[in-house]
Amino acid sequence: MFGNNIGKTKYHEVSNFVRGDYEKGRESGSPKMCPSCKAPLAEQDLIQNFRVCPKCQHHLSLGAWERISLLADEETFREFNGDLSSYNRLHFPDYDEKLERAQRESGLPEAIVTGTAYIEGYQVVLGVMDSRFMMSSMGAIVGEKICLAAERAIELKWPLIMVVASGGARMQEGMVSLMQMAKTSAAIERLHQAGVLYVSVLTNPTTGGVLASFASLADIVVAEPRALIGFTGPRVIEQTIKHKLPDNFQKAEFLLQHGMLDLVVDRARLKENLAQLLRMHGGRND
Amino acid sequence: MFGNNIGKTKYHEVSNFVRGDYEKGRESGSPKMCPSCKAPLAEQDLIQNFRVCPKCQHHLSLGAWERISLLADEETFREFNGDLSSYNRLHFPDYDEKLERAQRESGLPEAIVTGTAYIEGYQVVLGVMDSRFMMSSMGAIVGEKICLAAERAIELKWPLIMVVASGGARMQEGMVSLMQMAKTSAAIERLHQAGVLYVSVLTNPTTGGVLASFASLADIVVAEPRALIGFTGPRVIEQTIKHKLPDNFQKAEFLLQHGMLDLVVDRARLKENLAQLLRMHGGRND
Amino acid sequence: MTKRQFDFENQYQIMKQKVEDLMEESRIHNIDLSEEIALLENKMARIRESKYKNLSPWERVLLSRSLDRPGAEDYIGFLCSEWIELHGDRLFGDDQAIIAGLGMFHGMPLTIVGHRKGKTTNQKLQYNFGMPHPEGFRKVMRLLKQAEKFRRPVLSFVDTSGAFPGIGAEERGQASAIAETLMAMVSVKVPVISIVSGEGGSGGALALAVGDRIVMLSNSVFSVASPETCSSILFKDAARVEDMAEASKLTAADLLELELIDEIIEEPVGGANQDFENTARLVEESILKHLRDLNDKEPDILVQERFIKYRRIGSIIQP
Amino acid sequence: MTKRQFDFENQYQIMKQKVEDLMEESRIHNIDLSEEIALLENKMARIRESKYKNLSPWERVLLSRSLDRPGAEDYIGFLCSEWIELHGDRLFGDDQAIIAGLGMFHGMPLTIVGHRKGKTTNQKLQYNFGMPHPEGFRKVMRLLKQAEKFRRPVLSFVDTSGAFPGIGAEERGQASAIAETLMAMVSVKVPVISIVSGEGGSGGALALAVGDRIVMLSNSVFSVASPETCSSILFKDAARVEDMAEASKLTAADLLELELIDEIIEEPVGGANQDFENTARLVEESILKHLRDLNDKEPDILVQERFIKYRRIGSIIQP
Ligand SMILES: [Zn+2]
Ligand SMILES: [Zn+2]
Repeated sequence: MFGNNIGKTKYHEVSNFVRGDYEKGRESGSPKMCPSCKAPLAEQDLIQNFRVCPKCQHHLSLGAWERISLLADEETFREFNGDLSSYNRLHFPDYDEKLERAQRESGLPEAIVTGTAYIEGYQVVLGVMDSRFMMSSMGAIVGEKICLAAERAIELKWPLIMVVASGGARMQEGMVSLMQMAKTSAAIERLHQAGVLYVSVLTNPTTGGVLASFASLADIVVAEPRALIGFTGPRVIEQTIKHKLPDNFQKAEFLLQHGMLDLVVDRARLKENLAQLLRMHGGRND
Repeated sequence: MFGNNIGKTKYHEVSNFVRGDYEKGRESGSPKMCPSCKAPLAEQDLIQNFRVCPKCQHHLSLGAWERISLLADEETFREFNGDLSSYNRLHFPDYDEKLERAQRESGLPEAIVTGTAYIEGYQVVLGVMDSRFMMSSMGAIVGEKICLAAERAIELKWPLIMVVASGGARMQEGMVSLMQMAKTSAAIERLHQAGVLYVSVLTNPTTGGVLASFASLADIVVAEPRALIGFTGPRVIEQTIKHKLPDNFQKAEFLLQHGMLDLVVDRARLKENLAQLLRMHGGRND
Repeated sequence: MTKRQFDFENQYQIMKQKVEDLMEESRIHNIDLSEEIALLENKMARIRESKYKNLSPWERVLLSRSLDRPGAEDYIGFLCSEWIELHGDRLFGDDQAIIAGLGMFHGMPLTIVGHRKGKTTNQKLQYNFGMPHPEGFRKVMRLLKQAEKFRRPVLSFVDTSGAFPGIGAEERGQASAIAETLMAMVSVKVPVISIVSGEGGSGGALALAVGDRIVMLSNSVFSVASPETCSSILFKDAARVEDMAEASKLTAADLLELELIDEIIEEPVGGANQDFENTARLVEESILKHLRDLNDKEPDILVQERFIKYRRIGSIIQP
Repeated sequence: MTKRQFDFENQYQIMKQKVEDLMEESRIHNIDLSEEIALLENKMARIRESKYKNLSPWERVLLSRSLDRPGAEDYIGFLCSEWIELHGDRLFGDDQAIIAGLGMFHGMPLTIVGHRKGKTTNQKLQYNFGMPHPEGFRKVMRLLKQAEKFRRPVLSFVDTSGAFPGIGAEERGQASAIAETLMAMVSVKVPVISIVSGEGGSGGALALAVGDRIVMLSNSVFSVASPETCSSILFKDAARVEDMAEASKLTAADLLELELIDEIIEEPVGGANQDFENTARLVEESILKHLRDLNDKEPDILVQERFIKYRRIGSIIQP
């Protein structure tokens, strides 16, 4: 009767997921042990479990293409604007090198991948941020790709799903970066006007100007368990207030309690929960 | 340069007010001493000061017609719907007697007086509640007169000023009374749609269903100093939580601090502050 | 002494048990009383039926408050093939006294909100006995906006003794939250159907009850103040609760006569408390019927008719 | 050592005092140095003028943060014949880090909002050094709605080191409040003019700066993060603040070149800090000019143009 038993599911159900080209998605550097429970982690187990610790369910970071494999039905993801990459428009020291290294290490031109996809048969526009790329900070091109995705969603009348991770603004792009907050918020405002569904999925970590713009403006805001979500990072707050913060501060569960989230969803359940939300919003399942 | 030095004015400036037929407004029962500072009060001083204690500035209750004399320019108030009065529609025990006594003692047909007026030359629709009439509880006729006033304001495109005092719903009218909350809120919603200014002035006490409907829905919410303003009365809260409440709890200044009010205004300054608000909203001063 | 619990059903069950004991006894002793016992049982059933048809207003108050009274979660579970609870007001907290989310009803997505009292002690504490804070009302407003964006009808379940009387609730604007919810409800451009399923207490109940249709279960009540409050405030006499329940006209039948509600769903014998399935089926039919009616209307007409519905209550003008 | 205070003006005043002492001395001793001293004073004035024309980005950062920098209250006092401060978010509190209200400007009512840092120690504490909590942003949103209802242009003053980094601010949704303010600002159907009068720091500044026109005083700055933050985060080296102030392109001149702002108001010699009246007069002229421009536009066109203004920043498409 009830489709909603979020948070109660054991992870082994992941075997039901469609895998697609997930096996190729080995690009995430894998720690030797779980950062949470210190259990040793085998690469194969991690891939199997979409980078969730099989022992304590700690959700490790997922690369953009891994995430797409997790969410999109097999072979349905069509990237757009995949050729866009950033340049050092302010001639900011070291930015060229950092961009180059990020591209080399992640294999991505920028910190976000956008495209169209099907999720359990429902058409969506999907954007996925990848924190390996300069902590997925939002420069002009990240902002641009988000706006273009929102505009594609409006054009197609397909829901927009944004899987978010970010350290905030990209300081190396100065005010051009800050202004992406206004620009993406404006694009989302148009999406709301057009009556198009927008779901954001906040993953670890989602902070700063990204949280304080498009990521918080979704109709439904979902987060992964224990994800750090906050405007100001905990270290800066600790420096300001000069004492230590409680362990759960700015964690997904904390935000849920404080009214900032709709749902906290295990990675194993994410796809089916998104599909349910799409169905509830009249998504077409052809 | 600044017109806004609210709360800093000594009361003796009241001598500048236009008096109108205020001298007739002796109907409020006058205590022999100030309930706040216990200073003896002479009737003449009270009238002179619009029922503000000359010693401690405590604001005593003001009758509807006294309030109108305080606010409306001389001879400008034109009452409408002054003939409406309530009847015991549910045949509720003792209600007939209570209505009759309230009418006799207050000289009013119901707990609210509505009409058009000028305030420093600005046209307004003005409603004033009188707590001597069954604690100015909101039955069908009080709700009706509020709606009719709002509708007159829409029709004339004149701002609506509601001077509120109330113990809440009128229990003797059962659900008909409760439904006035929905009815008045609906009328105010139309006022907002029509772009008409609405200012509410909360006086001691403003509680229950009146605060939880039209009184809180104004563009600008003003209160008199130290007025008790709350949804649930302090006694009921004390019974529930089983300890005493701080002295300033639910006082106007407390609500201002908690973001629920725009301004706390001394009675001596009320007329000029309302006039200023009217001017700021393009009020016509002919 | 005034009763403080609805105990008829309990007494009835004890009686019934005694009759069964008697039957057992007679069988052991081989005395054939079957005919007499059948008559007895028949009579008892008729008494029960008649009792439930003729509950006093105060008894209905007690029944509506009973722990076994089905709540929003129960109806949602029965009515919806899928359900997602959504959380938070995006301002301060997530008030669990109000359940809110999306439900799939006969293939149609609905925004559903309702008071939630809880059954176990833990739940009752967690849900604050169904008494909302401002956050609850603000969660409702947030979902009303989305209902409008997605043109999704709204279904509400009303069952609360009232908004919570506490310091935090007052500090964070209980009155303002209720007032704004009333205004949001009355102007939302989608159909709103309100089911008063239990205890409709004061402004905290009304905030969720401003529907295009107000439907009451026959043993639910809706009042401006509880009979206890009326008798202690108006008569300084806590013993007058039964009088007050009568005088306040808080039963579904009274409120229909006063034209304040639109429909009564007659609960089966034993009430929704004893026969949830049949009650829920009637609720389902009622919602379907009203949705059919309301879904066809242009949004502007819908809102205009809703405005008139409330504007005319206790009005001197007849629009 | 990197300077942490703008001290040129102080040094200049000390020098000036010394010259005056010399003049006095020479008068006493009846030695006529007036010609030489006039030359000296002339030279000094030119040095001062040149200094203020050629302040380094970091010096502008310091100047924009100086205690004697005029703030929103000062401009409001100069510009408005009447002023009413309005309070509260109707949700939780009244954040005094943001001043908000109605001002009469050349006979035209405006909604005015701005950061407020305070001058005295008491004020600074009361206004939280101009660092808003979510309540501040929600107060702004409330007034934006009213501005729209009454078709009143909005004027904002930007001067904050940023939104407050604290537990309560995070608990009550600092990010969500800023995001929603950005969305409200960018879509409000009345003209919005933003004056960056002091320190424009990060998202907490931007939330009040999404105008149809962004006007910067020549010694104000606007940056995604303070030079201190940039140097410590990007280079783990607090000493690189001057580099970072340069590299971040945070001065009015840099931002105009980047087409991120619309106009620079050239402050008189000594800056707004030393010559408030003349600065304020220039601000007044600028606002008048932009209001004349914007007031004529249809609301839909206004909002469309504002959308494009922000949509094109760092965009691959040129609408
Ligand atoms: Zn682990
Ligand atoms: Zn006194």
